[in-house]
Parts: sequence; structure tokens; C-alpha cells
Amino acid sequence: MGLDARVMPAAPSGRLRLAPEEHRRLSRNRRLKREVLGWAFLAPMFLCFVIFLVLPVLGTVWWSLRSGGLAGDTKFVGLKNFIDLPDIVGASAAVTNTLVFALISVPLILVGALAIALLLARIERGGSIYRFLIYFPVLVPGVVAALIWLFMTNVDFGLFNGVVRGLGGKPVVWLGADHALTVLAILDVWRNVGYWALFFVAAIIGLPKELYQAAELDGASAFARLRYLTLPLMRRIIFFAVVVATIWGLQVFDTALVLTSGGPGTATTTVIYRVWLYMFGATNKIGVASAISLVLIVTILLLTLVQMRLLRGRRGGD
Amino acid sequence: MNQRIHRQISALSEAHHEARLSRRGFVMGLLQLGLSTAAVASIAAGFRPAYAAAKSLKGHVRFLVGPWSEGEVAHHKHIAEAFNVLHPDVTFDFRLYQWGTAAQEIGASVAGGGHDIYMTTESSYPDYQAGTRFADLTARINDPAFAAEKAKYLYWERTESYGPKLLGLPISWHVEDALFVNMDKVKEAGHDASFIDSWDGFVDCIAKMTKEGETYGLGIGIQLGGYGEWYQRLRSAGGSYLTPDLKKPNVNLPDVVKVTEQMADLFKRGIAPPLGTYGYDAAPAAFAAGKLAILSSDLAGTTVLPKKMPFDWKLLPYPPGPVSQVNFNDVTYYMVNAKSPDQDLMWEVISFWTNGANDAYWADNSGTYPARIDAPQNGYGTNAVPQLAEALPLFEKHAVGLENFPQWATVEGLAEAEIQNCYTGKSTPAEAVANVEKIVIHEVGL
Amino acid sequence: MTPTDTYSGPAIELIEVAKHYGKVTVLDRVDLTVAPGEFIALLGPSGCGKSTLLKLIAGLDELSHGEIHIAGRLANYLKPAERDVAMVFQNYALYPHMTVRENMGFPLKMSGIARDIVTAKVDEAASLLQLDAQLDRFPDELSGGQRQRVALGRAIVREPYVFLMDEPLSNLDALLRVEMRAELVRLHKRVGRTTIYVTHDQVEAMTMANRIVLMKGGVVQQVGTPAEIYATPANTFVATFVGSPPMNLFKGRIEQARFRGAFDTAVPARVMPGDVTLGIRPEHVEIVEAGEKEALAATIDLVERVGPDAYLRLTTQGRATVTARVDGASRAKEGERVALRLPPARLCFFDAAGNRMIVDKEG
Amino acid sequence: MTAEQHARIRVRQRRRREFGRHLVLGLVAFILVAPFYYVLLASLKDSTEIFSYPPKLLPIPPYFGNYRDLLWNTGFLRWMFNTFFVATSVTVLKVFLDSMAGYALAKIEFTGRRLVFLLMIILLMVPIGALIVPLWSMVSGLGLINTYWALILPPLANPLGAILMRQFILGLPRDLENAARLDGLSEFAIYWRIVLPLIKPGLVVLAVIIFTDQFMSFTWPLIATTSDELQVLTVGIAAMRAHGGANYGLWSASAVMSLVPIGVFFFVLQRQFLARSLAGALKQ
Repeated sequence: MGLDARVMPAAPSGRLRLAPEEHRRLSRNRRLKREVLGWAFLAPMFLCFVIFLVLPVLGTVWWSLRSGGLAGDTKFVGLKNFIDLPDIVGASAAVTNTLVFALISVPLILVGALAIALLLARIERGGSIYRFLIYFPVLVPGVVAALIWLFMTNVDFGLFNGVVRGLGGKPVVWLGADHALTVLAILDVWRNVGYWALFFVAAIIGLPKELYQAAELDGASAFARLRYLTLPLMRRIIFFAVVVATIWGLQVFDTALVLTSGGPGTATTTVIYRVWLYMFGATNKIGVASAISLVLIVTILLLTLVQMRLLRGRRGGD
Repeated sequence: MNQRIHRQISALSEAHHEARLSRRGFVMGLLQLGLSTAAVASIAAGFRPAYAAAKSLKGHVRFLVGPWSEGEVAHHKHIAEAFNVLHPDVTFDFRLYQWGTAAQEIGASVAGGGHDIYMTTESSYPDYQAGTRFADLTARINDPAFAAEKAKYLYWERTESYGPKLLGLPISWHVEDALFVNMDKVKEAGHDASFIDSWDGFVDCIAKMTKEGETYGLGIGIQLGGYGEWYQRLRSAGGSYLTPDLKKPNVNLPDVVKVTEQMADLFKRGIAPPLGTYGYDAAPAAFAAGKLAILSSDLAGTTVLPKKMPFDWKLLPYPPGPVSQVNFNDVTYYMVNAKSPDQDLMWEVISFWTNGANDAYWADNSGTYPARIDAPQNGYGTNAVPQLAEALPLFEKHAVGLENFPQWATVEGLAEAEIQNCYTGKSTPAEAVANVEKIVIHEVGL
Repeated sequence: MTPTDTYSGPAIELIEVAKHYGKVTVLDRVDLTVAPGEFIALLGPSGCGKSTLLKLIAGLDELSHGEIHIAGRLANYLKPAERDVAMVFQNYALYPHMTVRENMGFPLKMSGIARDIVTAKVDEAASLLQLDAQLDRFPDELSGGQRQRVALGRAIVREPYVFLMDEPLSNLDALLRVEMRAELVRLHKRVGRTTIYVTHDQVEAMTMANRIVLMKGGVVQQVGTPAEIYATPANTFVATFVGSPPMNLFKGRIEQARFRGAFDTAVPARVMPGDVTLGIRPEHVEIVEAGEKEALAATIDLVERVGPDAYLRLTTQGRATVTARVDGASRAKEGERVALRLPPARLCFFDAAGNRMIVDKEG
Repeated sequence: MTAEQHARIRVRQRRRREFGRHLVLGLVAFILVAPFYYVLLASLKDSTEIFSYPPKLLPIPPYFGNYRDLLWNTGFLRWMFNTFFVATSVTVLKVFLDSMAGYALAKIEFTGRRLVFLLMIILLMVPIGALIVPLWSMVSGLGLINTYWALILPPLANPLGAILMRQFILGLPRDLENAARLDGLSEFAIYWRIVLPLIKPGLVVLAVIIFTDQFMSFTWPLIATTSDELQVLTVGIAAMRAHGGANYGLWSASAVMSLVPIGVFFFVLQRQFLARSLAGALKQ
């Protein structure tokens, strides 16, 4: 054959030894095998994913269009549950509480975590002990955390008022209407700051060292290095943390349930708490509960999408 | 011999006649009947059950019950032991739900067939009435053979008012909010038990009992997001969530606003501790320690207090409102899961659990009032604090039940939170009352 | 005994092999026949499709069109392991969680060969590659050259019909690379198996391969022995890609057996008149006395001394840039004015599109 | 100044900064850990001591009655067993399923994989609190309520693990699988013998995340089981608080006892976990 052809023009078709339809059949078979293989690997997890996550999400949509509860009978009511949402007394309080909660806890968590991370990343020895201690509250189940804090916020013999008294102040009603939400937010900070601190430590350790050496040679102060190097380099990661921490903040529930039961009044009634009230109240207004859930789910989806879009921008950027 | 056994024997002989039962089976059946009757007579001589099951029962019974006291499961096990004397082949399992999630836990369990017998409260009764998950016990309860027993239960008129079906046997009733009063401090303040007869006397007394940094006159709102406190003030002012025909809201009345202002004033004057100071767990201890001169709590509080208190105390109702003096109470039932395979067994069990002796025993140990008129003869009052029995006539006199609409409990939960907002100064009494009316309209769907 | 043992046809045949990713064509109808025992180098700049071609042969990627025959069997639909080929990867692809012995024995173990035979074969390959001392180490405890050998050993123990090598030396430092180059050639001679070797390094291709397949943009530019490729490049791309420094190219016209462009010089009479690109390799550019026949005056811009040789960068009066390769001992100085001559017999001619014009040099 | 002096000053400065960092971190760690110390003390006091004011700093002699009550008079040991049984089962199953799914998503080209991945990303953050009713209907419809399956299966749906595994597996050099393919391994063998050993750090990270998540979960176990035998730790403790009145000593003991195993577990794994986990998560 054309071993000595020096110039290879586009070869004419039709020299294949197998008929095109035979090639097509064999390719199709191979393709099919690959499809089966892929789905076989994916299927066990994907089935669980569909049954226990996708279908429940669709179920929420279904329930949100109905009235009634689990124990009784339900009927289709269209969009009524959504239309009624703004009229619900206390709905705005739940939304406000949730936002205020996130507004207090998220910045404290992230600023605190970043500060801890900056120190922790620099430390020369003993880092693992600090990491363990700082991470420990993250491992505490919400129920247990709330129990501990219930104990600490006790007006008469709790740790907090012990400190206040020791400083010569008057005992504070920590779980009263004025402070309960703040206490809940601080509890959240206590539980989450360690998580994000270690998250940031990992990010800081991953930053290119040469840049810092260069900056030091340029005579940049520690603050300048933070301001012009660390923070800009970690912009995406911080942004990621802000979004995720916010999404978590919007879901605050189990501590509110155990620590304050949503009270006093509506002071710590958050959105999910409100869902809970409707879902688990005696009349099982699952339709309303699902409508609220759905609004929350959509909010979270939007936040997720915004984040995906911006994180994708990173790849395009560099 | 009891009618029930007669019926069992006649059923047996009929079955034999119709050749459904072999001769041997008939004899065995009679033998078992005889044995169990003998067992009733001899072994369980201590108490005399109103009736005893004749058929030899076998099976496993799963209870889902409310945690009335620390010893809840122990009390049930005690009753189960007595039951096993009669029917050794029946085994039991008791699981507690939590009050906060009671409706959901019950709803989930009954739909999934998780348990056989449920302890339910009146507030969710209308809801269950509308569904089909619980066994319809109407035929059994209204069976003429059960008539004499039925007559011994209290509150059938309330139960029957929710609808045609009867779903449960009542166990107990209890007062949602009573005043636990430190009488020593009342005396110190220059009052006696009659301070409760008027609102002014009440306020004067608790004001005088209040000592800054040491004692608050009245601890209310201890149940964060809880219920009952304001509801009885609403009723005492002539209001209710709905008018008796359930067609219109009946909340936003001048008198209702007035009693709400009165309540809010207690906080403004600092004679009631700010909400959040004492939780439901901590309040009884604070009362026992003298930090609260009066504690407003449900009767379950009596089981938490130490048996020996360092001062003299009483249970009293709230003072009268513009219209009447009321205390709000509700009833607790046993219901049977419609999915349970052996309905006869379940019926035997719940009727045994609510017979005079066992009802008396359970209520006495749970700090509630029994739903049986024969409870006192069966030893009620020997375990509970004496204050409970002492206050019974008073509470009976002023008792009002909840209203007959399925959304009652949801309305109550949301309304009480709005009222607490006004106690903490986040809204005015007028706004709070108006909000409650809005809640009623929305939740009931008027 | 594999069926390939009795087979005597071409080792590998590629027929109209093409690969597209969506609208992007990575390989465009490649035809190639490889004889048994041949050492073929796939040479080209990065992105030319040479690695893709290798993957297609190995069965690690699927063809969009065409056929691959290995030992006379249609291989398109065979699994990689069924093709009787072994591959050495650029990054060696050693299993980091296995020792050297396990790495080398793994393919044999997977094909169900008895353990003692595996051990014997691994030992044999290890001694061939001087890896005896490293058999119980893990890959990350080895030097780059040792890893390279292990990768090679893993391929050797399988005794495959075809060796495929994907730039196996590119991660080694220069000295080691030269050493390994020789070793690979020795190995090939000894094992005698058909080898397809992908590289972007023309020196590797020229020194090791029996034949070179030069590719660009998914299209094969030329197939030939290293000498053919060097002497008679098929087009201007091949001409500049092979050879260092690259061939000098000048655009111009042929009129009356003379090249007229930036300069004017005689060409063999048989060259057809018209637009052409004239090419000459730097070593063929002659530095001559001024005034000699066909001498072109030029100025030395730059002298690059690379030991035995020196490269002169010259500019002719017509502003053409010419590179000449002269003896390293030459005393040429920058700025010096010299004369150069382009011997007509050494000239290459390409048409306007850059494809080589067939000119009978002897005539 | 001489260079030596400069160097000495620099060393001194560095030491001073290091000391400052330790001071601040120590304070932070102290504040974060103080509540545990506080409950530990409370758990060693009987109830009269807990309520006494001023509080005793050290409970001497320590009172172990709370622990005795907790271990023998409550279902604590059973709760602990259930929690560990469920968490371990979920972890093992999930690590296996997620890594398989991750392998498919990372390395096998099949129709719909982009769509599946997108769906997983989108539903990654949906809170379980918002899904309980339909989830419950689903589990109940399958007849699983009141079985261990009800606790074990739904957590398998969380897509985080599969996404994480995909990320880890994408990071493996493609040539390794290619080499394995040439060596005659089946796809499953590649996954099992090549991919799994190579992503071991990722598996550890995933396992720790899943285990601690399960250990902490409350809402779903509360709803999914209604029998005492199946109660997990969080539900049991919440129930104890709801039923038991204000027994602070007992609560404290339960808090301490529930934190001991997870603390130990984490302490053992922290080196592998802390260093890599979060770095892996970062890549998301």
C-alpha cells in the first residue's frame, strides 16, 4: 500500500473493509455497553437520590397545592396556599427573624473564622490541638448544644449570669424577647465558627507562597499582605463561604426548637420553625407548610444558582 | 358473673352448635374461661375490675403515649402487670411521644401502623374525627353490654359533640393553667385565699409579694409558645375564638382587650418576670425555691414539685374576668389504630386501662384528674399531692373545654405567641387581640 | 500462543482513521501501514493529533471513522486489553499504591497467569532494565529514570505484539534522555517488536525510528525514513520542522532557470517557471570568496557558536535572511561582510501552497 | 547594626508574634470549649449543688449519680448503640455508593450525566426540614417506618458525597485508568482496585463528614421512628429533656457522654480529616 506516498491527499472513501452499516451496528453496541455501564455505576446512589430527594421535592410541590393533613383527608386547592402566605399573621416576623438571625450570625462566623484561620495558618507549633478544640463545637448535635446553652443561660444559676454578677451587673434574661434571637445567633456562631475557620485555614495554606515572599521583599506590611494579597486571592472562597453559610443560616431550626420553642412570643420563630408549627400543629396544615417550604427551597436554589454562576466565572477568568 | 363472660360462653356454645368448633375446642374454651375467671377472683383480689375479658388473649400491644410525668412508662408497666395476671400471653411496648411534636408523631405512627394504642388529647380530636386512621369504637362503646361502664366515664357529651363517631375512651382531664400559690407569701402580703376572687385583689397581692431581686409575684408565660393561659382570660371576658355556631370570630371585644391589658400590665409593673426568665423546666424549681410566689402552670407541674415543700401551697384558678371565672381544661383519650390486626384485643386493653382502678392509679400518678366517676373509690388521691384533690371541686365548677373546630390547636399555638408579643412590649394589647382575630379568620378559613 | 504468532501481514493498518470531537477535527483520514518489527515515530508539534492516534490504536478512545487493523484483525471494537498492545505513558502511569514488582506483574496477574511465572517474568524484565534493587519500592520512592524503566518493564513483561509509547522520555532531564534513547533502541533491537513512538522531539524521532510519520493539525504531512524526511521534505512545514536550525525558505519566481526574489541565483534548468518557495538547509549554504560565480554579498548579523558548529545569521543585499551552518572553528565575526553561494543541486523547491515540487536532482 | 543583631531582632520579633498568636488562639479555644467544661462540672454535681450560688468551681467530691442514672435508668446505651449502628451503616453504604456514582460521573461518558450532575448540584442545599412530610410519605409508603431502613436509606440521597467523589476522581490522572484498561481490568475492577485505593484520603474525608452528620441528625430520626428500640441519641436526649423535668445533672451527664465518642472518633481521624477535607471541599 501507499507506504512511499510522500504527500497524503485526502484519501477517497470506500476502502474500509467492513460495511458502513456493520460499523454502525458495532459502534451502537459499544455505545450501548457504555451507557449501561455508566448507569449501572450511578444507579444505586441515583435511585436513592431520586426516591428520597427528588421525589420529596416534587412531593412538596404536590402538597403545597392541597389542604389538610396526614391524618385526615386532603383536597386540591390550587395556588390558594401561596396566595394566602402574605396574609398569615406572623409570617413577616418569621422572615424577619430568619434574616436578622443570618445577618447577625453569618458575618460574625465568617469574620471570626477568617481571623482565627489567619492566626492558625501562621502558627508554628500546637496547631493540631487548636484545630481540635476549635472544631469541637462543630461536632455537637444541635439538641445537645441547645441543652448546654439552656443551662448556661439560666437566669439564676447559669454561667452567663454568673459572669455578669461577677462583673457586678444585674442578671440578664438571656432568653427574653430582647436577647433570645441574639443568643440563638451566638449559639450558631459557636457551633459554626470552627468549621469555617478550618475551611479557611485549608484555603490559606493553599495560597502560593512565592507571592508572599515577593510581597515581603517589596516591603509590604502584614496588613498590606492581608489587604492586597490574602483577601483578593481568597475572594471566591470567601464568597462561597458567604453563600453556604447564609443558606445554612436560613435553615436554623433545631436549636430554636429546643432552646426557645420559637418564643417568647414570636421572637425566635424562624421560617423553618414556622413550617414545623404548621406541619406538626394539631391540624396538620401540610399545604401551608409545604408552600412555605417551597418558597424557602426556591430561595435556596436561587442562591445556589447565583453561586454556581459566579464560581463558573472563575474558570472563564483565569 | 359478669355479662361479658355470659356473652363469651353463649358465643362458644353457639359456635359449638353450629359445629364450627370441635368438641375438644369447646371444652378447652370453657376451661380457659373458667381459669381466667378464677384468676380474676383469686389472684387479683385487691381490686375488682368492672368487667373482665373472658377470651384468652394473646398478642403484642404497642402504646404511644404522652409523657405526663417522669414515671409515665413505669405507670403503664404497672397496669400491664395487672393485665398480665389475667392474660399472661399479651406483651406490651410503651413509647413516649414529645408534646412539641405529638400531633406529627401520632399522625406518622398511626398512618404507618407503628403502634396500636394512642394517648391523644382533645385538641386534636376533631382532626382525627375527620379522618379514618383511628378505629371507630362507636359500636363497642354504645353496645348495651357496655352501657353500665359507659355511664362511669365523664365528658361523653363533649366527646360526642365533635361528631357522630366515637374514637376513644377518656382517661383524664386536666387544667391547662392553674395557679400554684405559695400561701405563706400570700399571708405575708396580708391576703388570704380569697385574693383570687377579684382581679384587683389578685394584682395587689402579687405586687405585695414581689421583692426585687428575690421574688416575683407571679410567674406566667413559662411555656414558651405554650397554650392555655390567655385562652382562659379570653373566655372569662366573654370571648372565644369563634361564636358558638362556629361561623364568626369572637375575639376582638372591648372586654378581651381589657383583660389582655391587665395581663400585659403585670409585666410592665415588673411583678411578673419577663418572658424567657423561666422555662417550663426551670419554673417549678423556682416556685419551690420561693423565687416565684405564684406559678402559673398546667397540673403536670404537681408531679415535678418536691413532695415536701417548705411552705404551705394551694392550687387555685385564675381570678374572674368581666364575665366569669373560668379555667380551661381538656380531655385525654386512648384510641386504637384502625390498622391493628386484633381490634378485640385492643378494645380489651383500652377498657382495662381506663377501668376505675387503673384510671385512678394513672391519673393519681400523673397529676391529672381521672375521667371516671368511680376513681375516688378506687384509690385516687393517695399518690398525688393533696392539693390536687383539694382543688378538684373548684376546678370542676369553673371548667370550660375547648371549642369544637378542628383548627383550634393551631389557632391556639399561633394566638398565644401573638399575645406573648404584647407581654414583651413588641405590640399593644389592641394589636395583639386584632392579630389573634386575624389568625382565627385565616386558619379557620372564614 | 496468540494468533499473532502465525500472522505475517502488516503489523498495523490504519484506514481512513478520523477522530472528531463535535465539530473539531482532531485527526483527518489517516492512512498508514506498519510492517512487523518496525519502529515508527509519530512526530509533530503539540496538538497535531499524534497522541490521539496512539490512543485510538490502543483502544483508549473511539474512532469517528475508519478502521484499525492490528495483526490483521479489525481492532475497532476490541477492548484495549484484547488488542495485544502495551503502552508506556508520558507520566508513566504507575500505580502509586503498588510496589515496583506489583506494578510490573499486574497485567500478567490480571490475565490469570500463575504466580511463579509472573515472578520469573518480572525478575527477567527487572534485570534487563537494571531494576532488581528497586523491586520492593513504591513508585514515589524512585527517581524519574527508574520510574521510566518500571513503566517500560510493565510493558515488556506482557510481551505484546505492539509497543505504544507516548512521549516516554519527555519528563526526563537532557542527559538521561539521551541515555534512555539509546537504551530504548537497544531494547527494540533485542525484543524486535513493532513499536509506535509518539514524540514532539525531532531528534528522538530521527535517531530512533525506522520511519517517521510527521503530522500537523490532524493531517499526516509525510511518511518516510528519517533520511527521506530530511532530504526531501514533502512541504515547507516538514522542511522547517525537521532539522535544526530549520531550512532557509525564500519566496520568489522562477524565470529562465533563475530564482528571482530577494536575490537572484541560478537553479537547475528543469525547474518549472512560476511562483515558488526556494529552500536550502543551513549546512548547504556555502561561504565563498567575494566575486566567485553566483556569489551573493551578505553581512553577518549574528554568530552563534554551538561547539563543533557555528550558525551564522546573514542578511543579503536584498534583505533576505539566511542561516548558514559552518565549522565551529570558523573565524566569522559579526558585522563582517562576506559572500555566500546556494549550490543549485542542494536547492529544494516548493510550490506556492508550500508542497514540494518534484525535481529530479540528478538531471 | 550588624547582620547578626538584625537576625537576633528578627528572631525575637518572630517569637513575640508567635506568642501573641498563641495568646489569642488560646483565648478563642478557651471560649469555645468553656461550655463543655461547664457541663462536665455540672454533670459531677448533684442537683442541690447545681442550684447553689455561688457555684462551686470544682465538684469535690465528684458525684457520679447522674452518670449512674443515665446509664442504668434511661435508654442511653440503647440510643448510643442505635446511633452508632445507623451512622456506621450509612457511612459504609454511602461511601460505597457515592464513590461509584462519582466514578460514573467523572469517568464514564453516558447520556444524561451532565443533567444528573446538574440536578445534584441544584438540590445539594435543599434542607431536609423542608422535605419531611413528603419524605415521610415516601418512606411510609415503602413500609419502612419504624425500621432501621427508615434511618439508613434517606441519608443516602444526599448528593454531596457523589459530587465530592466526582471531584476527587476527576483529579486522578487519566493515564492510570488507561494503563489499567490496557492491563485488562474490567471497569468495575478499575474502580475497585485502582480508583478506590487512590482516593483513600477522599474516602476518609467523606466518611467523617457522613458519620458526624448522622451522629448529629435529629429532625428526621425524630419523625421516622416511633419505637423505643430505634431511638437514636439526639432523639433520646430531646425526649429525656421533654419528659424528665428540670434534671440538669442528668442532662449534663447525657451531654458529656454523647460527646465523648464523637470526640474520640474525631480526635483519632482529625489529622487525615482536617488537612484534606476542607481542601477537597474547596475545589468544588
